[in-house]
Amino acid sequence: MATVVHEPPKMDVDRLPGQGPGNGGWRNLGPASGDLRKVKNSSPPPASTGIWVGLASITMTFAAFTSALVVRQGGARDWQHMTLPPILYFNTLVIIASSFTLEISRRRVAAFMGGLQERVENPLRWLYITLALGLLFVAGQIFAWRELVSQGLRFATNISYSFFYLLTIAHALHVSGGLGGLIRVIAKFNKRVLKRSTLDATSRYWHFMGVLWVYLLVLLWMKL
Amino acid sequence: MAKLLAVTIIVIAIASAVPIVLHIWPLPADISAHGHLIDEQYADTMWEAGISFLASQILLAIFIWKYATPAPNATIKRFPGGAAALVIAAFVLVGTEVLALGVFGAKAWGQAYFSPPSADALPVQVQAGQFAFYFRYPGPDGKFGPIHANLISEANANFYGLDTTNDQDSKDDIVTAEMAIPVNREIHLLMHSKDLGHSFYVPELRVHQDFVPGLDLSIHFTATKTGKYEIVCTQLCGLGHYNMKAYLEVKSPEDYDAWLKQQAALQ
Amino acid sequence: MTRRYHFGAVLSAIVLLCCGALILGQKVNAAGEGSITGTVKLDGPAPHMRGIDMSKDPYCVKQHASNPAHLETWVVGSGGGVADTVLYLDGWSGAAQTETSVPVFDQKDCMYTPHVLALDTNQEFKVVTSDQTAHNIHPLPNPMINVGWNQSQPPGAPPVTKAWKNPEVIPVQCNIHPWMHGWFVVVKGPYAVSDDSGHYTINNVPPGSYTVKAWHEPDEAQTQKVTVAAGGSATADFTLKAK
Amino acid sequence: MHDMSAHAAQHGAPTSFIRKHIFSLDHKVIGKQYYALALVAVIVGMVLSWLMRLHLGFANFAIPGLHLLSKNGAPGDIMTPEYYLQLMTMHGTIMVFFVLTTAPFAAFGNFFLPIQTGAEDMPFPHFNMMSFWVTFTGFIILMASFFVSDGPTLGGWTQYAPLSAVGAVAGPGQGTGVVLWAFSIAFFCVGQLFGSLNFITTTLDMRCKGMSLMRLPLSAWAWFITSIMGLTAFAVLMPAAILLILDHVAGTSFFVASNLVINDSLLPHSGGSTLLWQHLFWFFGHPEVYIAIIPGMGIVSHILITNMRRPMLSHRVLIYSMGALAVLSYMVYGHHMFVSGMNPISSLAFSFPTLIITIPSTIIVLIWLGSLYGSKLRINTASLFALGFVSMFISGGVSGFFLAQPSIDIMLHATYFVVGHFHLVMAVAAIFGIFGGTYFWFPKMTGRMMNESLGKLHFWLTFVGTYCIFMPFHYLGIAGNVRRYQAFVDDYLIPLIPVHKFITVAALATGAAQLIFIYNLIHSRFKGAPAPDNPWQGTSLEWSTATPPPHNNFGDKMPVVYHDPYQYSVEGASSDFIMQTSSESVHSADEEK
Repeated sequence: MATVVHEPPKMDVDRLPGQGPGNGGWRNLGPASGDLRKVKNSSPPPASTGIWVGLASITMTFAAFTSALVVRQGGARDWQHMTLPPILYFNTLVIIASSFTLEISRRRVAAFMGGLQERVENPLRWLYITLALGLLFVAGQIFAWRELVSQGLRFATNISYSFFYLLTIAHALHVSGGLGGLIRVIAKFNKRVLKRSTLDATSRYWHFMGVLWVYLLVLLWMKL
Repeated sequence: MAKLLAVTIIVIAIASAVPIVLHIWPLPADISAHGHLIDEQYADTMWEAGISFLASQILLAIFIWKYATPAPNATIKRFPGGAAALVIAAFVLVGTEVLALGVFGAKAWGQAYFSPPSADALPVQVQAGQFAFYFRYPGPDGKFGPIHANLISEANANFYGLDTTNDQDSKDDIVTAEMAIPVNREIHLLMHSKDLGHSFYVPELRVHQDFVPGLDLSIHFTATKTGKYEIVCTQLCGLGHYNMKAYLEVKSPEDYDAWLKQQAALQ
Repeated sequence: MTRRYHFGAVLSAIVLLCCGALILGQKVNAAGEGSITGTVKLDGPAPHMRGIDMSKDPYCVKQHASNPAHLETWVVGSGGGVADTVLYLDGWSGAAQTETSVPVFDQKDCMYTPHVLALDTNQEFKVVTSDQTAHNIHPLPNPMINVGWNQSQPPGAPPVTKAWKNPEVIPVQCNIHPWMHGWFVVVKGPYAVSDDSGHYTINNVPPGSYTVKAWHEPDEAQTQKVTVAAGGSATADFTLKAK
Repeated sequence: MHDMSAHAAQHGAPTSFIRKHIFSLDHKVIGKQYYALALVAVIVGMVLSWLMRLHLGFANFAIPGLHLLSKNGAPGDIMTPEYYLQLMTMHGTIMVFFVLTTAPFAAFGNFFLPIQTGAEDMPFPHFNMMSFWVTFTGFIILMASFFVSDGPTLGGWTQYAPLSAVGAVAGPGQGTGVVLWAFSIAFFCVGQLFGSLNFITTTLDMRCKGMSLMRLPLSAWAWFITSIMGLTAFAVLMPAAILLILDHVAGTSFFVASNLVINDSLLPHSGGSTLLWQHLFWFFGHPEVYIAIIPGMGIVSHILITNMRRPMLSHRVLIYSMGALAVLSYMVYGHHMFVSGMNPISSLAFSFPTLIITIPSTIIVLIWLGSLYGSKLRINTASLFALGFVSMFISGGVSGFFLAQPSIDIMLHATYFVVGHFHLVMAVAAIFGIFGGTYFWFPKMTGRMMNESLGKLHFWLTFVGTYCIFMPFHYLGIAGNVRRYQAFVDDYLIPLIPVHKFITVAALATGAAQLIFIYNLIHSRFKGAPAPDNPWQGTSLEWSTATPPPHNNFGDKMPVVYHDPYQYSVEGASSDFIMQTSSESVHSADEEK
């Protein structure tokens, strides 16, 4: 969405340990001659690599669920395709909106950190809005489950409902993890100890949750 | 100690090969029409695997013998050709080897699985359940009656859940606890599982197929030697898995007909 | 010293008195109890019982070399008497557990002996094996009523002692030998099982009016009302129909 | 998401006992914790295998005191059929998950990957700590299933549905036992996902100055490749375990087909897919085999190089071959299902990559052999075990030729041939890697040397013993001996029982030899000779720091790497090895080749 603003590289060959992440990293291809002058001095902060690794494993998990759904839907005659509760479409809007608000707050935090923005309230407000939207999404999902249960459509009613509950609950749990991350970001920002890499990683995770939700919605809505 | 290790490796390698070379525990004798393809494939693979096994173990032993505890002024020697030669060797030797095995193996596999059963193949149904096989012959009408899962009752010996009062096709079905087949006649085996995953394995017949609950599969084979063999389950199905078996009797056509009549009388 | 002797003597006397009272009391009670007897017969000819092919286990085949095994759904004796019918008192409201003996459920020659085992609630019974092949005992009660189990008994294993908490008709099967099929009929109060000639006697029935219920597999049940006098005997004969 | 990287560098050495030894953030302590877990698990697994072998070799043999383990499972000390299967399932699960995955990958990887990359710690130490404790919880849950009323599950470590999914009606342990098993596996997966996350990020982002990817030692490469596999494989097994749990507790039908009848009663499920479980399981299961063995390859290469005093013929080819194994392992999983009712054409499609996977395996073996040629091989316990690994890997590997072909698999599927194959190539070979790694790295991990004489005795008994156990498995399989049988009642199997007796005796003897190792481990931990910093004259970073390494691995000065990892016997150099941190300028033919 936007350019990632890296922290300025810091490098000291003889630095003492305990003062930041490793000096090497995957960009640090050392020359054979042992001449270290050409060596690049920084690697991306581990959080930004780590988040991609984490997202990869979440992707694999949902890919496994997807393949189970495809096999189960295609192979059996007992699949009763379900009608999604309408609130899900509202929830979709909420989670997409939250991605935009998070992106706005990310930029404002960056501006604040870069000294371009003086007032802390401005980025903080957008973080709170994102958090509220996230909570609203989870509440909306809970509302959808309750609505289905009140109609007698439970986990084991039909395999399509099993998959619906399974996927939405798994997603909601992951979103809750993201909410935890957001709260952490807000707390750190309030204490002025927030790092850019934390903010970037959290926002990537959050955007991923939005994309994942849209994917799941289409998957559950489609009849294969 | 290095020399001892080298000797041990060679002794183990040769000792491992002895029972194979002497055929102490061979494949069970083949009684099927298609089995020779599998056996040939097995023999070819045994040659290639055996040579690879002995050659690499002996090389390992020789190198250990020769290069352990070198003289103090010894220098490192490079393997002639280096890594490139080895990579090429692996690709060429093993590559052709596995390609050949793959292609010929595909033929043997295709023989067993890709050809449809002939039109006059004798249909026999086998049902697997915890922990016994039951077989069904269609009787004079040549048709199997439908299975009603809710009627299955081992207590009443209605192993297939047949409704003999209402289903016309079921009336003459013959259900047996052992399997008899005529020799030199193709059998079309229809496989049905009553409860869990099981398997149908007759080593002599070179036949091995899992039962998949909810999915009825079929295989076909021809037995070429009369005799009594065992059908065993190879898919873990519970505590009685080890004792899940049935006898297979390959009979002459006359004996088979007599047997079938006798079984029909017992229904 | 003497005081101690006195104390001992008094204590012994009290104990003796108590025991005597208990024994006497029981005798008095037993004298008041009656019994219900009768015969269970089958209406019509005995149904054909299919033979059992045990060929999967050569041990079982050997055991039945001289007496071929067949289903035991209807075991009909001479004169049409039906065995393995459970007779009990419907709606028993007496003592919680009247039967205290420990009956044996034997796995013999790859069949169950007896084919039907009647039990009082919480009455212990022993499952034993006389065979040189492993069996598994797998009763399948309704999980809402009783707790099921599934346990193997290899040759030489000690007996399994179990009991059922609630009244229920529970089928039991050996999965290793799927033709092995039997029943645990768990009832409340006194019961009897008809013998090969169809006779039965329910003992220890206190005087009063009862509904005698006859149960025969798979789900045949008939009732009769009888009145038992103190120390007397009532009769209830049943005639079942094979379905 | 969670920025703990700052913490990685900032956390000072903890002082309290709990923070230092139990809930430690230090990758070295976590590595040792994993090693201890694997040690406990392997002892449990080995005892289970003794009981199984006793029962197989001597049918209805009363094992004194067995009824104390399970009243229902061993009435009168005689093992029941279900108890055999329960022990077998637990043996498989414990060994595959809690030994073969934790010891070479999680234990050694945790301890040495950060050191070999020149990092102060893993980037996310809290995740690392959770990784161990979640795995540990999984182990406890699995052990708990021994104590539920009808015992642990009997479904085998592959836990095929619907046997695993229909509940207690299918057999003892198939109710609560399976649910506990599945929870244990789900926990284990989460733990290993956390671990993999750390391993990958450490390798990519935490390397010290001058440490290019190709300068990483082979062991570090093996852990890196394994962690990528772990990330994808465990992320698939976990959802499969969740679906299995739901079939039990929520009454869903993911894996249970319609109209199944057990004990004359119709099961209340419909429409589930049996093969779905197999596909999900083996998509994890086959990579898992390589997750167990690739770290062993890396460790063994590392040990061999140090003791051959020369680098491998090609550093890169070994790395690429291990990478190829990893990639191919995802494309071959169907060879476990040749006769499972999968489309016969897909069987062929799975057969070819399976055969092709022999090429990278062969390359690896040939590189080892070719590097042995003309080397200056030193014989010590570690190198003996490494050479034993090579021998085992060859023996177990060639039987793969048979099992890769669906036509021959008709004969050998689910027989002892398969059991012999995977025990040699995956279990015993990996265990040899673990032993080798232990004898090699024990000085660095504890600061004390292990006893070499006892170590060599242990090697000889184990090497000969394992061949005596597992070679006959192949013969049994060729004769058609089906696996997972608790007794051999089939007429054609009865003549094979003497072979089983031989295997049982060999297994008991080999098992007893492991007591020497355990004694050596414990004795050397407290009474061993103090270890120097670089006892084997190695070159990689773990040998350039103190023994045992300080809390932040390298003391007050971060290492700078000037060389490829294995500069041994370099002509014109001041000694026969040049440490990676040495700034000595040399001309090496092998550098960056």
